[in-house]
Amino acid sequence: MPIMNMIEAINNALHLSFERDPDVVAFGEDSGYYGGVFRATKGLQEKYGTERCFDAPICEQGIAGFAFGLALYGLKPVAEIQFSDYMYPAFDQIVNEIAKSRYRSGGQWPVPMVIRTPYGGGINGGLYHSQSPESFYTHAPGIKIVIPSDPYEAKGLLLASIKDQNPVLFFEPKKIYRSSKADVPTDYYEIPLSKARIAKEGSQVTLIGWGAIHHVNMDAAKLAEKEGISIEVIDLRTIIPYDIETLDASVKKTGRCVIVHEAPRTSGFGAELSATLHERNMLHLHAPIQRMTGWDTHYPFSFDYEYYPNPKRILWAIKQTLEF
Amino acid sequence: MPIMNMIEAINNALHLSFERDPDVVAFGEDSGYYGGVFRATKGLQEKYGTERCFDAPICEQGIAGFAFGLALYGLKPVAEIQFSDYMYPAFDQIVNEIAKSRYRSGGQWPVPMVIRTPYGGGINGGLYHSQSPESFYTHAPGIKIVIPSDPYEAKGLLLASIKDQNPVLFFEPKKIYRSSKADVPTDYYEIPLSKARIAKEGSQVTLIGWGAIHHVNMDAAKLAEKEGISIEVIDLRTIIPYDIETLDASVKKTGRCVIVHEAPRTSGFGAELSATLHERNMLHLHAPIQRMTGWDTHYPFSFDYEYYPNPKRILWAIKQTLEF
Amino acid sequence: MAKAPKLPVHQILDENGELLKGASVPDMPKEDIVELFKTILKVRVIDSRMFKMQRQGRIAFYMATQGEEATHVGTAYALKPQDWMFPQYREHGAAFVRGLTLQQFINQIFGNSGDLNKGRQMPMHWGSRNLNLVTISSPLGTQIPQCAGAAYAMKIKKKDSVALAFFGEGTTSEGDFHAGLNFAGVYKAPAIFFCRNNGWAISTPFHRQTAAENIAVKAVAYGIEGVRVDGNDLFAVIDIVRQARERAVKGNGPTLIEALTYRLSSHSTSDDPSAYRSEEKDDGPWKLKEPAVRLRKFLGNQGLWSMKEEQDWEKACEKELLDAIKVAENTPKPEMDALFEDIFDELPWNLREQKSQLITFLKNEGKR
Amino acid sequence: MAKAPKLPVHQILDENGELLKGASVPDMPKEDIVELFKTILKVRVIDSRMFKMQRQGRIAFYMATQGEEATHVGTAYALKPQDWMFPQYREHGAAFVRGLTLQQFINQIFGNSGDLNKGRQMPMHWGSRNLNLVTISSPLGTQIPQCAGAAYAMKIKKKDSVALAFFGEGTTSEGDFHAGLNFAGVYKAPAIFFCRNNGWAISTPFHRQTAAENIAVKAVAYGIEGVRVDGNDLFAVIDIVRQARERAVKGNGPTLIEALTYRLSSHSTSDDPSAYRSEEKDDGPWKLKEPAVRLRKFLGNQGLWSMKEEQDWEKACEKELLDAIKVAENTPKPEMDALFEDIFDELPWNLREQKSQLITFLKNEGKR
Ligand SMILES: Cc1ncc(C[n+]2csc(CCOP(=O)(O)OP(=O)(O)O)c2C)c(N)n1
Ligand SMILES: Cc1ncc(C[n+]2csc(CCOP(=O)(O)OP(=O)(O)O)c2C)c(N)n1
Ligand SMILES: [Mg+2]
Ligand SMILES: [Mg+2]
Repeated sequence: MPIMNMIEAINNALHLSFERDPDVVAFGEDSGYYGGVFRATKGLQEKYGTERCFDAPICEQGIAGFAFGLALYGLKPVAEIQFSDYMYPAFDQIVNEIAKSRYRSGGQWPVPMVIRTPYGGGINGGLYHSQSPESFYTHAPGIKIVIPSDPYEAKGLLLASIKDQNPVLFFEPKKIYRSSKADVPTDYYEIPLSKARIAKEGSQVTLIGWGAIHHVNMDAAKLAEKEGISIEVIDLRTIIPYDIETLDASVKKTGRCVIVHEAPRTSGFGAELSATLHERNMLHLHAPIQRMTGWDTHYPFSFDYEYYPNPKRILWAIKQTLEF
Repeated sequence: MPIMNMIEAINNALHLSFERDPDVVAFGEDSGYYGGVFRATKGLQEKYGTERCFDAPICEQGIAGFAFGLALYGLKPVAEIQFSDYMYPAFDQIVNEIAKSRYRSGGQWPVPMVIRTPYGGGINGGLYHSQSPESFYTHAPGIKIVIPSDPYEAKGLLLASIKDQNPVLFFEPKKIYRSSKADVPTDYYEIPLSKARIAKEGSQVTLIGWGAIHHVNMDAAKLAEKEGISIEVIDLRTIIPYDIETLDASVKKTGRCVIVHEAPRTSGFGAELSATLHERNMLHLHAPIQRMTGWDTHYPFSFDYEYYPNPKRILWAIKQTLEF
Repeated sequence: MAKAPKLPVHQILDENGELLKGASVPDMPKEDIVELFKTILKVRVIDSRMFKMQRQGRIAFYMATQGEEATHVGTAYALKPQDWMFPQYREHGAAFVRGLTLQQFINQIFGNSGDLNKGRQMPMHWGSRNLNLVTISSPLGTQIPQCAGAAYAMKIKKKDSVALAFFGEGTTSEGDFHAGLNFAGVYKAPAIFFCRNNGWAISTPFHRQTAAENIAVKAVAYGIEGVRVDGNDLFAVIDIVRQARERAVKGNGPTLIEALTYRLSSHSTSDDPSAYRSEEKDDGPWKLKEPAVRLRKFLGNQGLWSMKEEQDWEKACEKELLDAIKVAENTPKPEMDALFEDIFDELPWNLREQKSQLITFLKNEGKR
Repeated sequence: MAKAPKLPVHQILDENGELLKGASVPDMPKEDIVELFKTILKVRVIDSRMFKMQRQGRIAFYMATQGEEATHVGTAYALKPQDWMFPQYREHGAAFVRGLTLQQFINQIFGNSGDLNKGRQMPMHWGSRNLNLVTISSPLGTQIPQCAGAAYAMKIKKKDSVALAFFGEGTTSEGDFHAGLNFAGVYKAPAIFFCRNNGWAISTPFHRQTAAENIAVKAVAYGIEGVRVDGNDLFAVIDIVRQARERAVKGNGPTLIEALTYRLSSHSTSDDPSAYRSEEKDDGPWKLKEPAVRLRKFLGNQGLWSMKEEQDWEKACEKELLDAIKVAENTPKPEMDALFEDIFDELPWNLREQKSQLITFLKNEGKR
């Protein structure tokens, strides 16, 4: 099995999809000839022609609306939004249209599609190249949200997303696009959506994260272990609809939970997880669920270190729950 | 003191602002000559001219962006989005621009403004005339969110919002635009932002809501009282930044809490409140905080009754927390 | 100096029902002309009855299309069944021409279990997958880039078909209008963008919507064809849409059509136009130009139509309508399951739980 | 048929530094021509040095404007100090002409405590309230309706000023472009929309951005003035912006200016243009047309400039720059307070709590 970085794994998944299904098309700003600014769609146009992989004008609302039309007609668009920070002009098309089409038409007009977009901080990108906006979309019923944490995951989850019968927002942790490497089979495989992954079993505290943060959580778990604390680390993978069974079971087992994400705390997805897990597992909890998150500020260029959750802070939160 | 409905109170507040401050301007789709489809801006153009109160082309992203420019230059725009369901095309201007301008410029370019918009269900409006999208905006630091529950509140909170030095989204519960009536002083007065209102004191369960739901909560409290249950009803008024002191104190006192909102449950603002109140008050809680909310669906035309929280359901949730 | 190109307004039938000099009726059987005229009359019968129904509180909401019927009736006729239409909301004539039954239309308004949308949307949000009528959604302009996408899909699938989006002149101000026309232009998608310029967007007149001379010139911004047509002239509409269709399927790119018409009705049942326009000054001149007047004269001159036939036809429409309303009123609302279905292809755990919670509530509330 | 109007490209100075027949230098002191030329050279010195700095890992990011300097240097010169500019990101020449100091510019790139933005944004996001330079933000096109709003505010406040937005041709595809120009058109706001058509939007060439013949014709869609200018001709740019300004302050409405130029540099330090364009075929012809070549010849012909002066000036610029960099590198980053300030005018409770939590963390991490 070759070792791939995340971009290579995503690119590989796209090539496989194009090969297997002639209805898959990919487009976005600079996605065609150039293969995308992160080169995720590299080689697709060369191999499959300008009809199936093409450049979009700079217009995110257009990209989302156009993808809607393609999906309605029965194609399977995999659209790229160049940075998730720039997805908001498409918010109406995503939240009012893509999310609602199946429902409002009584099931007549589903629009299965994938919108891929790089997200996240830790790269000195400042306000507009660091955002983790996944939580905004969690409040809109009708769209799935998937976030992979490494190349193997990225390929399997992307292939499952392309196969899925619903619209999927696929957020890619660009911080680890090239740094995360894994053995990735060249063949087609899917990782089922809505199944979380217990990356490390443990007994004292459940640690939940996704994307690039998952690795920070793993590091935090190592720090904790050095101090004799046993951590269960869960990579959520699918944010909506998420795997409540795995979370409930883990929290019931450990009685303690820390949720970590990059996005600002207020109304970040940690809030929903915390509220739901409290509601369902109160009697099993030895301490309130903690959130270790980005601050309630915008992403500050010169304070990347201060902003981004790190293993020591997560350890601090772990200890808080243990000492509660 | 005259009795006004909510539209009259809002209209009165706008007239007072126009009179006191020549920099206040109002605009939106049909806001000028006609005075708005709900007539909130009625009489402003007639009295103050087309320069200060005017119609906008049908373009919500334009309305928000244009308001940004007005505010930047020192005017105080009060823009109207005809229905909050149609605010999403402006999401980028609101979340990436209006919310971030002060911060990204090091404080050089604040954009104080008000965006008013009718919201909420219970009116047989279906998917696109019933939404309660406030929670989407709570995840964007830098914008205040205010929701009045009656005409007296609407006037005082709107005047405070217009005076405020920050961007404010002012969501108006259109379900009770005309049905809610109150004595409203004709003079200028402000109700301070970020102060919740204890509408009814009680000892056993804290009930939190805002907007039209506040009245449903009051009705639920009456039902509960008939069964000998003492409810403290809080009208949150300002959603961001909300009044944590009042909430903490109430929850500490009662040890039980139900949060009610119209929006879908997942990542509705109830999630943030629940998470935060659990984190801070776990040891005082006798039961997990309950959320009684809209379902995780779109707003269904033919199931308005089934969708909208009602007093009986709230009573049910109250009893759940009591019997926990 | 960027002068807008002067664009003539295509017209065939004048306001007196006479053919313009040198103009001829588009190639179509005479019976079809009668049929389309009858559809226009039927739409009027429906509009006026449904308006009253709303006033009586029997339906929640309604939007009439009085005066604008030729724009959509003609367009639908000019298209082929495999062509897709993305309506805005004021084009139910197109639905009937395409084959939506009156019962389906009325069921949608009632949101009952016979509604193809399962009762989920407000009145006037019809649509049918079988008929290639994309279900209407309220946010303005969103259908425009969607239409461009569907058209592009047809192109790369090498179909002999086009996608057409209807919208009002007010909607051209939305960013999505810009997006849709630009994408369609760049990809030469077989799309038709049909603007009903009916003079008003609720209370806002055309000249406060844009400073452009007209809507059709906006085509220049996207390198696509732009044409103007008398939207109250059924023949001219059919002709111009056929031309646009031809251009599209031949690979010559999209067309923006501006159809000049007038919203004789109020915006919707929620609207009171007397607050912002004068019946005499604003509406008056347009009442003389409306499509039914012209067609009635034209068909009368040809001996194809009489007032007697009109009265009979209107009576028949009225009866069909009242029957459909009765059926709709007696059709139960959708099963409660419909509240939770179709968010995704399958019910996720949260909706399963919420559904059983609602069942508990409804029992508790004596509703089940 | 909606034919786009033919718009001439305004030009004064040809590629050999000669005035076109019948053309004359805009009314301005000779020293100002020299000054502007020197600014162009200075921008080049900065661009090439900062590019290298990024390669050395000393700064995070950079965007050069090589070949396009005349567009913004000329524009800023044609405006008055009370006029507002909303830049996109590739117009730092305008900042220097307006009075932003090199030190301020460099401090912004370093995000240090001397940065007017308090270190909050990536490099190339300068701005200064004092200088009426609206702080840059990354999302493309958002500044366009904002500029319309500011211009309208000037109009109703009866100021003798205009608001100008810069943007690239790629950005004209955004919905916000449509919004901004349409609003400005309807309200006749004293706005100028200045498009640098530099041929490329990252890897996307103009003809894949829009099927329109050019950008200026898009003015027709908004009923506003649209003009084209040789963006590599400093004099023509000054002339055309002055005309647009005149029009605006006289109440004759906004102008869309399309300046034809070329992005000789890569898009940014993250970009590799060799993957999508040919230096020889694509860039080659434009190297001959770039603004400095022309001005150098023109000034040389007039005896106003020599190669010796150029070398001295470049050396002086280099020195000033290195000094500024040294200062910037030695200026500490902003106080941690700056992370939490300016979300609102006052710190709300959650930020107060979070700030004290961060202080705990930093102590714990040995960072404080
Ligand atoms: C995005 C959005 N903004 C606002 C509205 C509210 N609204 C409904 S219809 C309408 C006027 C539309 O005018 P036009 O496009 O000219 O169509 P017409 O009603 O004249 O047929 C408005 C503003 C909406 N439905 N969607
Ligand atoms: C809303 C948004 N979408 C995408 C981007 C990413 N992006 C940054 S610059 C750029 C190209 C802009 O091209 P153009 O407007 O022609 O300006 P130029 O770089 O040529 O000066 C893109 C796509 C962005 N910054 N904002
Ligand atoms: Mg209209
Ligand atoms: Mg460009």
